[in-house]
Formats: sequence, C-alpha cells, structure tokens
Amino acid sequence: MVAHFPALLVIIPLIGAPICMLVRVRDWSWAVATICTWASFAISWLLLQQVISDGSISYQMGGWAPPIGIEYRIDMANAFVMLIVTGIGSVIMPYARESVRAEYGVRRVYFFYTSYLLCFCGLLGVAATGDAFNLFVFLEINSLATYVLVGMGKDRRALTAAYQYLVLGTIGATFIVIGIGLLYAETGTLNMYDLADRIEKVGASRTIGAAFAFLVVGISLKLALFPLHLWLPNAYTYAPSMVSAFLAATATKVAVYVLLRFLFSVFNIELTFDVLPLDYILAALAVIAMFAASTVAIFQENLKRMLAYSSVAQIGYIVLGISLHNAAGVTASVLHLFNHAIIKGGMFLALGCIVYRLGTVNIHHLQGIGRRMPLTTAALVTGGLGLIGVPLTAGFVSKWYLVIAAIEKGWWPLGLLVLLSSLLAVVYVWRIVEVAYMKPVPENAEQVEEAPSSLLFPTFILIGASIYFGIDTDLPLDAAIETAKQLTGNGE
Amino acid sequence: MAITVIAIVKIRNLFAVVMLGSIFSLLAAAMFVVLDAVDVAFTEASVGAGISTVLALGTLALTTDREKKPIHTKLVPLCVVFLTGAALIYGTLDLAPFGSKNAPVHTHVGPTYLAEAQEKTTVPNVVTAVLASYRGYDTLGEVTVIFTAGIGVILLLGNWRRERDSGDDQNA
Amino acid sequence: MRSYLVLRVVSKLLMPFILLFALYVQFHGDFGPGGGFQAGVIFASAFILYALIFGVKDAGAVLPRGILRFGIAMGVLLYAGVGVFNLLVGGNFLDYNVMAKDPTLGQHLGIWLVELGVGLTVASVMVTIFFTFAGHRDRPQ
Amino acid sequence: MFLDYFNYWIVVFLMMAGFYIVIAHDNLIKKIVGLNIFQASVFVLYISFGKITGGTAPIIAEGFSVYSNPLPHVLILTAIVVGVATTALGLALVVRINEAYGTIEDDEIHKADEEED
Repeated sequence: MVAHFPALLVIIPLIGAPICMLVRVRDWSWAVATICTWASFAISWLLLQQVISDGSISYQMGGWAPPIGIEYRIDMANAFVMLIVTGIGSVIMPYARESVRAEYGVRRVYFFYTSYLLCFCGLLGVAATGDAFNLFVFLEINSLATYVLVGMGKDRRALTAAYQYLVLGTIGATFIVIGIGLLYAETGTLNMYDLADRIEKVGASRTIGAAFAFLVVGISLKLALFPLHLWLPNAYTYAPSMVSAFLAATATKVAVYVLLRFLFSVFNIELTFDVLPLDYILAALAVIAMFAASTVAIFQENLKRMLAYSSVAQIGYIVLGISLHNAAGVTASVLHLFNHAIIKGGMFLALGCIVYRLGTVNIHHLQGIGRRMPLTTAALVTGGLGLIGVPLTAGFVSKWYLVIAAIEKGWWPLGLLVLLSSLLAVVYVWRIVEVAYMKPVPENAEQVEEAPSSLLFPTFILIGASIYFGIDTDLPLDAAIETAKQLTGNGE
Repeated sequence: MAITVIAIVKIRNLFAVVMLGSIFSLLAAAMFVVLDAVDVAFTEASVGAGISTVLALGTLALTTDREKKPIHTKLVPLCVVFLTGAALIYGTLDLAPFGSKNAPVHTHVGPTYLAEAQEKTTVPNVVTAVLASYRGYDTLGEVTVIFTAGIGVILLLGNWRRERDSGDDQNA
Repeated sequence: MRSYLVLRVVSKLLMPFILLFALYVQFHGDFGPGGGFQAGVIFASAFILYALIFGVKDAGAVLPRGILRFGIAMGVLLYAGVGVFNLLVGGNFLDYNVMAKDPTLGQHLGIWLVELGVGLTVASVMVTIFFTFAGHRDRPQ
Repeated sequence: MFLDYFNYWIVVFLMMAGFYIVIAHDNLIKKIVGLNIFQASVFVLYISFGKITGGTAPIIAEGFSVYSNPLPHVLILTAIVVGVATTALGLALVVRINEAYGTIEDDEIHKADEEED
C-alpha cells in the first residue's frame, strides 16, 4: 500500500466527493469530508518522511512509463506544499461544521462539502503531478470548485466576485494551456522532467521564450501577483469564512509552487534568468505589490478585505524571494509560504468567529470587540503581529531570511524595502488594535458571547502554530532549505 | 471563421451573438475534420455547437437579449491583445512548418502510441486508447471537472425551496 | 408549446433512434470515432429534446432528479473504482493490465468500463444542468 | 515560409479576437461567448501541431500508414470538456447575477455596488 501513497493522496478526496454527495445527511457528509482530509494529511506526512529518507518518489499512473503515461513525482518541494495544504485542511474541517451551518443554512450543506473536497483534491493534484497537461486538468478542478465555493457567499457581491474570478481564472488557465502547447510543439513531450531535458537540448528558441512568457503570465494570474491580483480581494471578502480561510492559506501557495516548479525544474535557471530579465521584472512587481497592496489595506473598512490586500502584499514577499533565484532567496520564499499560510489561515478563522457572532467584520461595528470577545480578538491580533514580523512570531523568521538573502545577493536596498513595507503592516494591524481595545463598547450593542469552542480551538491551533514556529523553526526551516537546494540545484 | 468572429465583436443582439458563436464552433469542428481529428470534431460539434448554445439560449431566456452599451473600440484592451498576439506569432516562428513530418511532436512520444496501442489494448482507435488508458488519469480528472460543474450549477440554480418540501434533505 | 402535434409525434419517433445512436457511439468508440463523452452528450440531447417539446415537468417525471444525481456520482465512482480495484489486485492506479488474466483483455475491459463511467456522468450532468436552467424560471421567488 | 505558418497565424488572429471580446466588453454573456472563442481557437492551434501532411485520422486500419498524432486530440478532448464545464458554471452565475442586480452589464453592476457601500 505504501507504494501507492502518491496516488491515494489525491484519490481519497476525489472518491470522497461523490460519496459525500450520495450520503446527503449533513453531519455524515461533513464526517466524510473530514475523514478524507485527515487521511490525506496522514499520507502526506508519511510521504514527506519517505522523501526525506529515500529521495524523490515516482509513481506511474496506469503503469505506463513516463513520458508515455502520466507520472506523479513527489520530491521535497511538493511534499512540503502538500503537507501545508492537507494540514490547513485538517485544522479547518472541525471549524467548518459550525461555521458553515451558521453562515449557510442547512439545505445545501452536502453539496458544499462535495465542492470543498473537489477543491482540496484539485490543489493536491496540481501539487503532486509531474505532467504538464495533467496539471492543467487538476488546476481546473480546483478552480471550478473554488468559483462555486466563492459564489456561495451570502452577499450578492459574492456572485460578481465569483464571476470575475471565473473569467480571469479561465484566461489564466488558457494562457497556461497555450504555454504548454508551445512547449509540446517544440519538444513533443508533456512530462515535466522529460521537458526539462529536451528544453536543454533545444536551447533558447523563440518558441520556448514565448511559451515561458505565457506560462509565467498565466500562473501569475492564478497566484495574484500584483497587477493581476484584481480577482483576489473580492473573492476572499465575500466568500464564506471557512472558504476564505482555506483559500487564503492554500490556493495561492500552490500557485507559487507551480511557478517555482516551472522556473527552476522545467526551465533551467540560466534560461530563466539570463535570457529574459525576469528577475528584475519579478522583483519590481513584488516590491510594488508590497507597498501598493499594504497601502490599500490600510484604508479598508472591511477586515476581510484588509486581510485580502495584505495577502497580495505577502505574495509580494514570496515572489521577491523567488526573484533573487539563489538558494537563500528560495529558502526564504518557501519558509514564508509556510508561515503565511498558517498566519493568514488563523486570522481568517478568527474573523470567521466574529462573523459567527456579529454577522459583520466592518471595522465600525467592532468597537471594543477586545472586551466582548477577548479570546478571538487576542488570536486576531497575535496573527497580526506575525504579519508585521515581530520577533518570536513565524513572520519574523521568514522576513529575516528574506532580508539576509537580499543582502547576500548584493541587492541590499531590497532588504531595506522589506523592512519599510513592514511598517505599513504595523499601521493596518494597529487600526484593528485601536478599534478593538481603545474604543468603548457602543452602548446599544447587543450582548455577544465568545465564539463556541469548536470555532475557537482550530483558530488557536493555527495562531499557536505561528508562535511555535517562530520560536522552534527547525521543521519548516529544514524543509525549506532542502527544497531550495533541490530546486536551485536542478539547473546547475 | 474570421468573419464570424468580427461579426460577434460588432453585433449587439445577444441572440445573434450566441448563434454566431454556435456557427463558429461548427466551423471549428469542420476544421478539425480537415486536420484529421474526427473525435475532436465530433465533440466540438455536439458540445460547442450543441450544449453550450442551448445553455446560452436558456440564459438569454432568463435574462435579456440586448447588449446595452454602444460599442466603441477600447484602446487598452486592444493594446493588450496586440501584445499577446505578437508574442504568440513570435513564438510560432521557430516551430516546425505546418504539417511537417519531422516536427518533434511526430518523432517523440506520439509515434509510440501509434506503434503499440492496438497491440497492447486491442483498440484500433488510438485516440480512445490514449484517452482511456495511457492518459486515463487525465480523463478521470476530466470527469471530475464535469462532476464539479454539475454540482456547481445545482448549488447555484437549484430549486431549494421545493426540495425541502419534498423532504429531499433529511436534516432540513 | 403543447399543441404542436407534429413536433410531439416526430420527437417521440426520434427519441429511440437518438438513444440507440448514443449507445452505438458509446460502445463503438473503440473502433470508430466516439466514446463515453460524445455518447453522454447525445444521450442527454435526447432528453433535452423531450424536455423542449413536452416541458421540463414531464421530462422530469421520466428522469427524476434523484436518479440523475445518483448517475452523476456513480459515473465518477465507477471510474475511480476501476482505478482502486486495479490498485488492490496489485497493479498501479488505473493499470488495467491486471484486471484479467490476459493483459490486453484487461485493457479492453478497463477501457470499456471507464468509458461507461464517463458516459454516465456526462449524460446525467448535462441533463441536470439543462433541467436546472430550464426549471429555474418558475421557481418561487 | 509564409504558407508554412499561415495556418498558425489565422488561429492567432481568432484567438486574439476572442480574447478582445472577453476583456473589452461589459456584457457578461458576451464575455462568456468570447471566452469560448478564445478557447476553441487554442484547440485548433493544438490540433494543427498534430497534423501530418498526407496523414489520416489515427484509427488503425489497413491501407494507411501515415497517421496524424493522436496525443493533441486527446488533450483537446479533455480541454473541450473543461471548457463546457466552465461555460455552464459561468452562465449559471450570470443568471444569478441578473436576479440579484437586474442587469448583466459589468459597469452597471459596479455602480450598484458603489451605491451600496
């Protein structure tokens, strides 16, 4: 059975989805979804151990040897990313039960969990596959499920957000298909590792260049890199809380992984960064994202929207690390990917608790929330400290490595810019603190209790993890270093 | 095909636009036949010209069939489109000429299917063999995509009130 | 639309042929163009035609929603189930060679089964989507 | 030279026309139609890669020895299905948007949202 883990990881949620739809009883469908998520988490944990001890694993779908058949290739990079995805999913599922019931009514719930499982399965499929076209197929499973989940929000703007995401996401996916098609026409293969070999032989032709450009633009749309981020704030703001948390913590992270995979594994580094001035372009966009999105975040009234813009800014940090394209930079990126997933996931869960009690996250309605829901607010603010990068939080560790990497590369002004943009994060987190603790509770405010423990507990697991990994950095750091070694070593 | 597309850009009556879109699909299907892809042509004709059109017409019946705004050429999108098109044409310049036997597509991977598919799967239609066996996992993904779309449409448009009355969901 | 006698008779006459053609495409996909997906669409189009002529309500009586939803889920389960079965009897996921004693026979069986799964899901989803769109208009506001 | 690539360039033109419809138009249904055209053109591009001059459809039969490459056909079959799934979902969203806003023009929806804020 162990040999089949790479397939099972993706297949379990895939089979869980129709079962979830067939059982129809709300709690059972929730149970099916939870069990599938936890099983995937266990498998991805075992896979990571296996990769650490034995190196990368190849699994041949249908028993056809690649490049004839489709191959799953698990190495450090995707084992780590899948661990993040399944881990976040596992924490969120217990939360989902109450939260979904409150925000969502009771009637469509089993379809909701079906969509969630499909979304989950799509993300894992994208991360696990070693075949370029298979990546597109699973990307679309994930995207379609995401459009559905976003469209389930209560506000009517959720519908337009989903539509906007659908159009932009499909354009992105089509760009990726064009890129893959050009690569295929030039090399005759779809397997990523076979592609890497053959691209090296072909060298820098105009077709490869164009394919590369289309792939990067398409993936950037999916990961919401600065000028292409327009779909993200709306989608995160109006989606149900549990969906916002799951998406914010995982979807863009997998897109980052895909970018890493194509930049470093499929195209070799020399081609990527020497022929095209991509490092400068990415670095410039990343810096703009860090500043512009953080500034916009400061002026948001809706806290979910504020966090969404903050996500765009955080993606800027991750991409900045990639643009340095040395081992230290990629380490910082992967580390930040992990830390940001935990922090943002935790913060969106905390906001979900507030929505559960108050029905709104507009900053004007949250005066004195620190006294009304002390635990939730404490979680939210602790997460905010992580976003700023205060020492002893996970956010500090990854920003530290990012600054070091920039200096190592000789781009020390970038390190300075990272610090400066963190000040902007101080401003928007301070706005939350000010409203939550400094303002009096409005007199006509209705009595609210603290969120129920089934919501609070998962929130605290993620927030607690963000502190824990700020102090004991071994696990993510080792994984990040290994990943970076593997990715940057491929092209040399 | 080019004329159809330009007409779609210009015409404001959405009914006509949808019908032209359907014609476009049929023309694409004809082109697939010319290019030896009979399976694809079959699918494109039934899906692009059939199902999609029926659905679009259904949507028109539920909404409206006039595009309100007068159409004027917009500069920014036009620039974006030209840039993308130029990049694509630039990309095709290094491709093997159309129909060439020596293109990498025809020397790597592809011929293996043609050479061994019938022997190993007993299916003479190589497209079916590759679809269901060699790349069967892709097809599983494809079925899942359709499944997702079905779930999504039920969730978005389903008649939930009537369903509760008929006791469809035990927990309702 | 209920008064168009010619349409009603013609469509009733056409129905069996369309369904037959769908089955032909489904099972002849190994030898000629076609396969589960195309067959599913044709199969669905027969019911869409029926719904257009006789109204969605009557068509819904022929194919109740419960059966359709069951079909949607079963198609995916059948496909994935074939894969898991192969995995249990010792092959890789979706490795049809191990399904029968003779690998080529196993391949043929596997392809036949998964095409059936594809056809089932596609037909049910297409009919469901159409019914849902068409039934949406008269839903209580 | 010109004839060698003419087929590709026609496809590029169609593709870009579809892309233009998607990003320049405000009407939500027209955007979906544009998306369809954009994708269908990409499909033609893929199938063009697989064509061999003088080849026939890849169904093994006696009397033919040159077949076009089946792999692009398979990929595009999958992509067509993905396309129709996206279309169905997009149209369902359009119906719901029309119910919620009473319009399917992008700019009018934006106006309605701004008034609400």
